[in-house]
Amino acid sequence: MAIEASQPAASTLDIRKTAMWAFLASELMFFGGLISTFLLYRARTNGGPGSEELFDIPFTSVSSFVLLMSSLTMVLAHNAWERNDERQLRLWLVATASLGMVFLGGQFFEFSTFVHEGLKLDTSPFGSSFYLLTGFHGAHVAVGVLMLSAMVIISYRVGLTKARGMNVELVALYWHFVDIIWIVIFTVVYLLQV
Amino acid sequence: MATIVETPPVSPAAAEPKGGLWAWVTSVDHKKIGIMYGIAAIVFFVIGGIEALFIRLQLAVPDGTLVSEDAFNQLFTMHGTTMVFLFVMPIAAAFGNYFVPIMIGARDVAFPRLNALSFWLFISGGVFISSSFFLGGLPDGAWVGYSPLSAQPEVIRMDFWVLGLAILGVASLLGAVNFITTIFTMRAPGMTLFRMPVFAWMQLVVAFLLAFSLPLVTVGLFQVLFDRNFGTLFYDAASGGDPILWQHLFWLFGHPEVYILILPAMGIVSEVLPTFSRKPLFGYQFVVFAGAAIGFLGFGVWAHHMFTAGLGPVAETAFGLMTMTIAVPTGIKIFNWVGTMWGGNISFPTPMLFAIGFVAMFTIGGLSGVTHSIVPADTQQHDSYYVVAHFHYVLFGGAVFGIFSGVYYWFGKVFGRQLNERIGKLHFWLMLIGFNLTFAPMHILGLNGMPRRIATYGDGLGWNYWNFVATVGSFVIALSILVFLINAIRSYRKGEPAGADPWDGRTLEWTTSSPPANYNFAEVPIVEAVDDFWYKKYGEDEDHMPVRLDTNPLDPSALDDDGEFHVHLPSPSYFPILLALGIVTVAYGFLWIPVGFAVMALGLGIMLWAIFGWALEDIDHPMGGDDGQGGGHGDDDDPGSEVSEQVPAGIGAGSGGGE
Amino acid sequence: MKAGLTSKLRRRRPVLAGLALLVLVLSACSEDLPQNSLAPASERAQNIQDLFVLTMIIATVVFVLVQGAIIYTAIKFRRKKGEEDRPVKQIHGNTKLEIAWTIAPALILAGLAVPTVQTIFENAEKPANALEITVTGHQWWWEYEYTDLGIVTANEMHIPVGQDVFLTLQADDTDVIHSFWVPRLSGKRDVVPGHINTLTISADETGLFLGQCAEFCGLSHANMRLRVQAHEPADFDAWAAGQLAAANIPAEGDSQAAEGWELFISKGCSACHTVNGTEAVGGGINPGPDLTHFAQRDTFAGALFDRTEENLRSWLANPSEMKAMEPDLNRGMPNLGLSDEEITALVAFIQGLS
Amino acid sequence: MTATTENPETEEVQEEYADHLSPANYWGIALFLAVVTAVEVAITYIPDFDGTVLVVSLLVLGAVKFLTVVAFFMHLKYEPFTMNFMFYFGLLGALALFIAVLLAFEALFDSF
Repeated sequence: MAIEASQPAASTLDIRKTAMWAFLASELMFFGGLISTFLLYRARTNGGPGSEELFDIPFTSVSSFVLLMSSLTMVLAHNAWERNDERQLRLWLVATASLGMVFLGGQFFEFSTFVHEGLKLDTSPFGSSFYLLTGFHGAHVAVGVLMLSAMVIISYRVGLTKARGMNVELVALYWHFVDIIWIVIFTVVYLLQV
Repeated sequence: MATIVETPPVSPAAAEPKGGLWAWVTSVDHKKIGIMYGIAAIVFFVIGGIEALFIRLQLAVPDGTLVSEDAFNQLFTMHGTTMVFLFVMPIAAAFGNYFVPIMIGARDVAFPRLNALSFWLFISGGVFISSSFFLGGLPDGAWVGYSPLSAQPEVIRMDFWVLGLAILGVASLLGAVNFITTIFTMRAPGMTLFRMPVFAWMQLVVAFLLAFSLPLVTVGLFQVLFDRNFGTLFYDAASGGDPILWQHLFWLFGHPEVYILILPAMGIVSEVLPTFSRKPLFGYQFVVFAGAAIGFLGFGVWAHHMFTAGLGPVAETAFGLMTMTIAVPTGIKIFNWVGTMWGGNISFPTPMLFAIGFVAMFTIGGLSGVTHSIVPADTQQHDSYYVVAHFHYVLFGGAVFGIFSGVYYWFGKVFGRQLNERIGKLHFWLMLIGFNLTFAPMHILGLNGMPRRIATYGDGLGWNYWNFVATVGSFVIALSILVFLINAIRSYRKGEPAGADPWDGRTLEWTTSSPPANYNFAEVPIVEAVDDFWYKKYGEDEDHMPVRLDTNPLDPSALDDDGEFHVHLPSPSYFPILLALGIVTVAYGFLWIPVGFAVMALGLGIMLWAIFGWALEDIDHPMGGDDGQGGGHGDDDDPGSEVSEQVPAGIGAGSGGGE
Repeated sequence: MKAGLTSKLRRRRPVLAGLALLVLVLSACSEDLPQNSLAPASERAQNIQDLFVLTMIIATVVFVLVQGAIIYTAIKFRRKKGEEDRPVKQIHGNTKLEIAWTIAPALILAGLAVPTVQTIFENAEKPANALEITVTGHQWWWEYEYTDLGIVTANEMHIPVGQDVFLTLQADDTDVIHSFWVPRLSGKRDVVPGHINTLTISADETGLFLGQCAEFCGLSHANMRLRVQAHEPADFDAWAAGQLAAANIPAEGDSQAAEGWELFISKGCSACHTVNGTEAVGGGINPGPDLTHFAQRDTFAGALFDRTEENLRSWLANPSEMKAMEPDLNRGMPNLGLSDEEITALVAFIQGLS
Repeated sequence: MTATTENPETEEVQEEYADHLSPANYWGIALFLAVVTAVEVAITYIPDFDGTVLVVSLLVLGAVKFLTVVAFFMHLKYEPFTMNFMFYFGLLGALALFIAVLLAFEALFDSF
């Protein structure tokens, strides 16, 4: 039958990675909206403190670096998973989750200092948009940490061999996405505003 | 998830085709979910219609006193919200769910449980918003929820609206991701993108529009929600907030939304016209590209909803011109539809009547749309009844006529019995007359200076006559809907059996039995052309005349011999509905903080239970359906098991076959 | 016989439909249309009208062509008795045609674009030596401040014929979005908290021009009407002079008006309503119209009611019953629980504010 | 064919790019990213290096980091066209839309 002729190469698309990328594309729009809201309100401090007074670039640089490195540990975990190296996989997963938690700790510290210095959710449009943006990013990081922890548990319970679906891959994609969003936030929201 | 190892001949869900209530609630079968979407949408359609009748009765005479201003504002807000988010979108999802997988030769969508979650979230959101009726009044900030009006925190009503829309947004987003994945990865062998039925194409475009536009309004919704509840200042002009930002965020979503509503109907019509003209769709690729172009341009014209907001002449010019360009691909579609009928052997059963009605009525809406792109003229038409007339010609004359065309076209395939033709024709003519009687006068009213969303109007403004006519018309429409409901119930009971291929159809769904077996295809079809089924039935001689081939290309499931087909299907799951329940519980709790914290905790508990249950249903794939809420980040992982068995399909290797 | 009749009717169906339509349209007896955007009474409104008519002509042509094509096709190629399987040529498309009907509309639209852009910029220009009025939208009434003349009034705008009037549109920060629309004088323009919009209107003829708020602004959106009275320049100056005169405050005494004036202060009316040159400074968190020359107006409450004795009485008795408002949310006139005597006195007073 | 045929292609694809990059590569990329970040921070402290120059260079450096992570850590470079299309389409779309919005507010160029 002439199917071979009329039938091009079968779809090489992995179903769940395709879904993940579609979802991440949609998330780009979400953070795009939050970031541009911040850019619109960046100078509207309503008498409250503004970015110049508040932002502590050295501190934020460190936490940015932490998140950046968590991407490294994540990709190493993914690499270990592809090599079916369960031990390495767990190691790097734990490392990634820990770095994520360090970042969250840093964000918590930053928020509390800002609040202490007089920038609250209801201080100014600047404050509102800053907290909404960084808050939603933080929420994404937290969700990522949860997923990573889940992966570790699974890994101990049943193992995460290649045959067992592609969860490491999906979590990795999600985690890196959270990282690239922070790359943008760090540049546009922090560095460009001081 | 049933493991792949020992596969029952036919999975539990498959065992009972109809099944009891539980079978429906836990179903992950795209066809069952599609039917549920359809029925729920029709119910909301009736509700929204009743709201519309109240509106028309109030406006039938000047200084109407049937309802109070307060009630009126609730009525038109919910009429818009219901029709857009709870009728047209879900019923398009109903057709998409039921037919896209079959049309592309798949056995289900990529993520069946995620699909069920989308549906139950839609139900939750719809019930959530509507329940405000018993809890302090329906939302009353208009369906566009303009801030700062919607951010005025006195009444709880707009919280229902904001949270409800957020939930519906998540539902649609998950659905969109699901459909993108399904169409990209699960097409049958040989079903290249350019052999897909136009309906599947339009659903793909819609899925992308949803994926890219919903997050934008979600941002705005969160801002309003926080303004109302946590004292943020996004829309508080007193402290430097800017109400116009909401209009941008809303219309960045809201305009693509218009195409989200109309493109599925265009897809349906593009299937119906060829079938009943016994000719292929004229300019298949152009119709597809035009659809994609409409979707793409749809993102560039949002500000034409803001021509009176004071954007300044430069922006107004830019968006005016962008808006004009949309008329071009729209025209292409209309011309191609006429070209499809041209030279055909045209029969006029009800689906065809509605399809032609669509083309005719939508053309009117398109033309009045052009007058909106003429910015100065729009400053007169904006927020007047002229606009109301325009978008009803697009969304009623367009979307709704297209939808009913689909209902009459596919009813037999879905329920095994055809809708009655005589009653159907009565339905069509009543609706066509009632529709024009209602909305054509609104053009005049708007140009005569009647603003929309007014609960009363003074006598002596010259609006009395046409308002009365419109009210009469609206009841003719109501009558036509009644006729339809009677027809549907009657035909479902004792309509004439449809058979596999009642219309001598062109696309894969007609190769299956009516209703299709729950595994859709006993043998995954191998596709060689656009309108593959037609070309398996008919050849073409040298002067392009169709020649009946003596083949029987029906799927074995449609044939009499009921053989055992070893098809593994995803087993039912009650975790999707549980997760939806948890999310909506959290939403209810949110409304009555701090007391609500207890409720929210309960909801979170349910959510966790659902998520872990979901995950552990298939130990291979933990943390299923993670965080459905929030920005709508539900990176779900449905087991690959039921999908990996799908025979992979060709990916867009260019030129459509068949030509 | 009966069958014959029905078949005759069936054949005549289009004719009957046409007749029905004709009757429908004709019986739209020419009521007068004070808010008709198609009856422009100003240069800018005329520009818009011309543009709209041009578009409509083109649209009508396209409409006739497309609908004609649909109907013609449906009739000419309809399936007749017994040709269920009449084979028809399987045409898949025609690239030339596609290109044609892609380019043709594009050209038409390009043609339309030129005058459109011109008009956009023309209507946006700030006119020279215009009368300047600052319009403030409130839930649910309009406030006008003649910046050069120092006049403040509400709902009823008075303008000289033939002179451009440059409106500065604004709303209080705590208010919502409204839209100023007098169809015969110009298109509408939104009134947005935190934004300053502008709009130029003018009237080529004397007379009364009606309008109303066109952006949904909450409970009483429908009752936020306005009117523009165009005078000959001389009459306008007379009106302005009248507005600038001192408020007519009754002298001490036991006249009802005097009693009303005391109530006006004691009942707290003066907290929201201004009466120029008196202790009634108004403003406040829930500002009401300036009443300095209330008796010079024809209407009140968002140009909703005629300024008649009984209207005013029932208004003072229970405002929210006459016009939906939310005084408890500082939107609109509260019910002060006045006795009949008090009402009589207050009405006497405000009716005296000529 | 029967319905329960496994999908061999998918597996192959995974193998295909599994060993595109070694851990060593990843460390290298991470080092590169760290350096870029350091440069970003550093230039904000150079006194007479500001204004448009600073803004542009910061945006460029940020974009470099962004794309590096996407291409290599997320392997998008090695994924089929469809995934690249979806992501970059969304990315460009987001950029275009929000530049337009900020322009409409005349708030784009004073954003930095």
